[in-house]
Amino acid sequence: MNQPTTSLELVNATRRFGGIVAVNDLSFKVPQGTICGLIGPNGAGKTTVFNLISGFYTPTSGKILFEGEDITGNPPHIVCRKGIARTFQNIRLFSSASSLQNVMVGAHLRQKNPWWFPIVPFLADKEEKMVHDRAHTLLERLGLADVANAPAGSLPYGAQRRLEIARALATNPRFLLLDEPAAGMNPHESSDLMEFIKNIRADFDLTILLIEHDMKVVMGICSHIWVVEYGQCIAEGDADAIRNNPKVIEAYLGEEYLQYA
Amino acid sequence: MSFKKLLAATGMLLCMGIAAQAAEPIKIGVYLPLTGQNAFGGQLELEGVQLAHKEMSQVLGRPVELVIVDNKSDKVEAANAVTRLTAKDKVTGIIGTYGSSLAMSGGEVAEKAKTPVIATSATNPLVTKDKKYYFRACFIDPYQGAGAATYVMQNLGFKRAAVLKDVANDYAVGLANFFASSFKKQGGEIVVNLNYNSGDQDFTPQLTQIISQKPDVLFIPAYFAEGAIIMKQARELGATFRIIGGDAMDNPETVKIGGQAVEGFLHTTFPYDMSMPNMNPAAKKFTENWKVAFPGKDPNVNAALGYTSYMMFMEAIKKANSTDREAVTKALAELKDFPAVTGTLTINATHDAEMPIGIIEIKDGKRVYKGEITPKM
Amino acid sequence: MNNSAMHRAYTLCAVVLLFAILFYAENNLDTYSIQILNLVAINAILAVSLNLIYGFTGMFSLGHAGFMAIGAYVCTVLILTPEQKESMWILEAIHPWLANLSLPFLLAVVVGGIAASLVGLIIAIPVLRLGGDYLGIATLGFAEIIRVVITNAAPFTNGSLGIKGIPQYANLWCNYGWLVVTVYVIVRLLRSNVGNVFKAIRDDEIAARTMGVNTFYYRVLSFCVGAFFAGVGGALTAALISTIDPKMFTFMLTFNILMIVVAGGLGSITGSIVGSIIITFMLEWLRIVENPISLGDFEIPGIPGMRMVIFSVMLMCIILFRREGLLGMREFSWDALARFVKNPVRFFSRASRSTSGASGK
Amino acid sequence: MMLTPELFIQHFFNALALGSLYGLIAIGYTMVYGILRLINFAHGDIFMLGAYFVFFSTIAFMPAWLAALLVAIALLIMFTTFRDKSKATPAWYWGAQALLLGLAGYYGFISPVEFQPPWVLAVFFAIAVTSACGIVVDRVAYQPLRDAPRISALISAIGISFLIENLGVVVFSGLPRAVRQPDMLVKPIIANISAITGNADSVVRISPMALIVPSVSLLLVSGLLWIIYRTKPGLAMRSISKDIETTRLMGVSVNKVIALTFALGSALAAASGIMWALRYPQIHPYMGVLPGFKAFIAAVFGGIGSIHGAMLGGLILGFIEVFITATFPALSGYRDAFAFVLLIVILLWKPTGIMGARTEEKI
Repeated sequence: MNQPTTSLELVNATRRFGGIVAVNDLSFKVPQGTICGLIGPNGAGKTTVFNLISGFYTPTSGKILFEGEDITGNPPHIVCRKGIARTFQNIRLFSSASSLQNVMVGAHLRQKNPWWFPIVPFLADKEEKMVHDRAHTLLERLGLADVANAPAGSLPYGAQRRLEIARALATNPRFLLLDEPAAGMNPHESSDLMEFIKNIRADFDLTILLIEHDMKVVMGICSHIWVVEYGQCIAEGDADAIRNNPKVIEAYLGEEYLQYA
Repeated sequence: MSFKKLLAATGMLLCMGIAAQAAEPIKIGVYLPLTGQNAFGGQLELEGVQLAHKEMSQVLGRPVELVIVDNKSDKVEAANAVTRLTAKDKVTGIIGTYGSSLAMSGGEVAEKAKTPVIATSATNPLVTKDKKYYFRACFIDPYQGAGAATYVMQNLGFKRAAVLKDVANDYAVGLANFFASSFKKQGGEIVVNLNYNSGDQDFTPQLTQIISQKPDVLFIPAYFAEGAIIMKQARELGATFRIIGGDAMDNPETVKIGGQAVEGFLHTTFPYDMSMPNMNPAAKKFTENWKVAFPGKDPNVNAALGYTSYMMFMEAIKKANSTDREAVTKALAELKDFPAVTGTLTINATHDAEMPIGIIEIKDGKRVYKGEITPKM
Repeated sequence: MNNSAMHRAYTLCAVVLLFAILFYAENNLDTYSIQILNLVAINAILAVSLNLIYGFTGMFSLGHAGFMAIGAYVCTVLILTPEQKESMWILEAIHPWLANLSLPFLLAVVVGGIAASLVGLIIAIPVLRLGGDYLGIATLGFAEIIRVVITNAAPFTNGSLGIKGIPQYANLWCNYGWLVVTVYVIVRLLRSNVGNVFKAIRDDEIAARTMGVNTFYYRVLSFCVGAFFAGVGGALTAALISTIDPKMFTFMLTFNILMIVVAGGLGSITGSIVGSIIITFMLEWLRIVENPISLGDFEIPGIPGMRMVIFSVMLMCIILFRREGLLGMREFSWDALARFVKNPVRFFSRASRSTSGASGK
Repeated sequence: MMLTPELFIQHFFNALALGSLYGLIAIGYTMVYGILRLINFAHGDIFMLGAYFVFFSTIAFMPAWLAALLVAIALLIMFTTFRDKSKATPAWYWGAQALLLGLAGYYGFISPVEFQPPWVLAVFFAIAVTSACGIVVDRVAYQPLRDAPRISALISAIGISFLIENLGVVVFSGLPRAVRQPDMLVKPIIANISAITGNADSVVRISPMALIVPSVSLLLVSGLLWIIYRTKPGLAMRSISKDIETTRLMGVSVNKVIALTFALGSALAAASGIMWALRYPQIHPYMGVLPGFKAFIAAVFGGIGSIHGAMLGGLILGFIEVFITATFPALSGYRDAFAFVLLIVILLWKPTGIMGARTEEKI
């Protein structure tokens, strides 16, 4: 098997907030076309890593490379245009807009028209229809077509999660960051979610990096996992390697548990 | 027989018709700033109008009804007010307003509605410029500015003047400019010309500057309250020069606010003051009636102008013997030697009331009418 | 699809009907009523433009009076004849650049709007980085600076003397024409994906940025479009009132427009229009309380200033008890109208349950 | 233009007095903002009320019964706001209420006299009533909107501000009124500064108010800092400004502490209103608007939420206004714009102000 090409790479990324080091000299490579996981206890700096990648924070030092290109310090909307989309730990939908409109916002990057085209009758109709149809198709594929016109804020929780992913997919990403997609789901729902993530990865030809606390999900779909504690990577490897790594168990469950076991 | 009866009946009906018409009041609109920043002037003038109305509440055998609208010291409201008066209340004429910018805003509307208006104390020349229907019971700022300059120059012999004005106030800016140009024309020197903004209450930086330039006299075209504070702060800072102001300083409050600091202050005004010697009969009557109607308040020039404006309308309606707006306008334009509180009043070609300028000095906390001056323009 | 073509036809009919009403009004109403109708139109233009900035894009801007001032002054200077200008600038001569400029009114209004929008752009670039109340205060600051500059730049603006005798071109046709243009442009923008992006920025700016939205660009865009129509509104005000001076464009003016927007409903164009009708009429109607009222022999004297007190109290009540405004985020739509005609009771019971009804006009 | 030493000293004291007044008002803004994240637009109008109350109690020969009634209402509002409902009401509370109402009744109906209270009494009267007004503003306009979006509360703030101004026009009339200044405050202090200039007749004249204002301000601010850093309610205030929810969970009556904040801020506004009226002796219902805006800018400049910052910001604004006007007389017409330019510069350069702490938005 050939060495797989790297999609996203962090090179010695560090982020400080005042005296606190949220991410400390973190390096990893996400291979193209895989689903990888980022785990660690609460407050370990996982979401900060996502914020560094998606451009909300600039690393204090270090670099972020996407498909070989240095995207360090790019603002979020540029990062998105380069092909990285994300979801949020606490769902951030445009709650007063309909599901369809939410997805259309994601699809707006495909529009080439200047802003004033819609004012002139018929001038923008073609493109508007294109965006509309694209958004609708996405909703259909994610099983949300019947709630297309419902306000996003009124959807059930699981649908909101899916809608957030649909919205992210509408930006046409090659790389998707999922921040705790299974949070708040029961075991049945989360196993559905695993299938769903696998499917979209294949359908949209994505590379996915996810943060997750639900170990069943992480172990079930991630081909490679990094464990972060205090902003540092303490272990990496595939699911089995992580499961048996004493450092990971210690980080998660404390030393006592280790002795007990 | 039946014919006679018919005639009598018709005659009776006609008489009744006339009687009914006679009972129908003549409406005179009043738009004045009763609230907002010009409220102090507007309320005084309204009292003058109301006093005059009480005195002469009938003309041509018909009662006169005042329709009072507050223009809130706001130009949009002023235009609204005049629109309302002309269109909804269908007034014969309008009195108002204090504040030239308000008058100009209302004037445009009145001009279109072909309704005569008498400005009480709008002294900006633009108010009646190219207007057929706008008149005023007062003189204009270039004339007043020249009056102040002439008095300072000729009567007091000062050559160095300073100016401190509210740059956001059209009255102040206009008057200051007319004073300065007239003063310079007469050979004087404006040593320093400083600004402040409406609402400012701390004038010490400007005054300190002015004091350091050592002028003979400071011209402050301010409203009374601001003017009094300027004088207070000037005296506190050790200013020794004389200070002169314009008609907007003519208010009993000036002395109350300023106290000791306004001692020796001069200002130009319309030729009426309760302290003036040899008052004309109209002025005497006004003063006496005022004291009956408002026992707690001194008669003042703003009220006198409100009073005069109303009386001018009555005179014009009488002369025209009609309440037709055109006829009243014509009568107003031809008004000549009308015995008013502010002297014998004649409306000139630009619709201004021609009158001399009164000079008042504050002495021992009292207003002293120093006399009158008629500047050469 | 067929449905939307029908709706378009309905809307066109409604516009024709509006102008028919105007035609009737112009010939049958007195000047006072016409003046109020004119103010309704101008207030609606201003409210809709502020709603675009605040209600739809979520930028709390208190700078509307400043944009109006720019529009009013630019338009005025362009429509006055050289002779008028010479006679008006009595203290300081008019700047030679402006002395001989002259444009037809409609063009001057557009130029006024563009000028306001350019100033909006200059303001937006530094200020729109701020959020929430800071943005409000900064825009308020800019509006005040604009006013102070206008007061002091006498060769261009005639300073505090203001400009009088502006030809009254802003008649019913002109004002309502501009209102239709304003509503058309803004509704078209809002119903396109650009509008979705605006609303996305309002709802969650961070999520919008993740979606690749250049939020700064879109905020500036919304701000400038809003400023353009504010400038147009200012120009029309000038040509309606016929005199302008810097004191007209104080925070009070912004406040009145903000209140129309809030009362009508943030994020509802329909609300802004309804709000401007109600508030403009109410402000006129409330004049009653300041006039003396006679009940037989007993006369209640008018209390000056009472009108604004009642007005403020009413607005406070709206803010406190109906925060979302009269219409919330609902819009007028032909579908909703049809539902209403069919079953009014059900219409209202449904409407009260969901605040976001069908969108569009 | 060059400033001579005389001019400099004179301007210095003018600036000091103006700056302290801005600072005192700014503290009210900064306290409320620190706790509620709300720009209390009505604060400038509270300042105006302070000036009016002192005016009425000293100049207008307010009937004693009205004065007593107002104080009684003010104290009633304060007592009911701060009374510890978990404990039995102390007897002295009812005693005080009864005494005040009795006084009000006696003067009002049995022996209605007009009296002019001495200055000290008048000042306390004005401060008490103004503080109560501050609490009422909070109750009416802000408390119902505690859980609403911040901008709703801000709009409510603008609304209540306009309401107070318009009420002021109706109740006090729109006429500006002159404030009687005690003679001792008018006579300027003349100091010979030949030691500095070497010129025998170089004299500076300083208004006593220009010295009194900064001293009183210093005193008041020290008192406030003592309350905030050395007392239990002060601790509660600081804790609310950090995290309102947690403080509530700790069993602190949040609304009471907020009311106290409004009372303290309004008391300072009243104090500055009184001093303002004595230094610039003309009052009108709109007098609070411009100083209010400027003081808010001073608060932002100093770093909103910081008391020291507010005072410092006020002083800096005062100095900027006075010295730019003094050094560049040609710019005197732009004076009101200085504050706004300063605001925009600080917002762009350092939005947290010179003494404010930086906070990151959580994503």
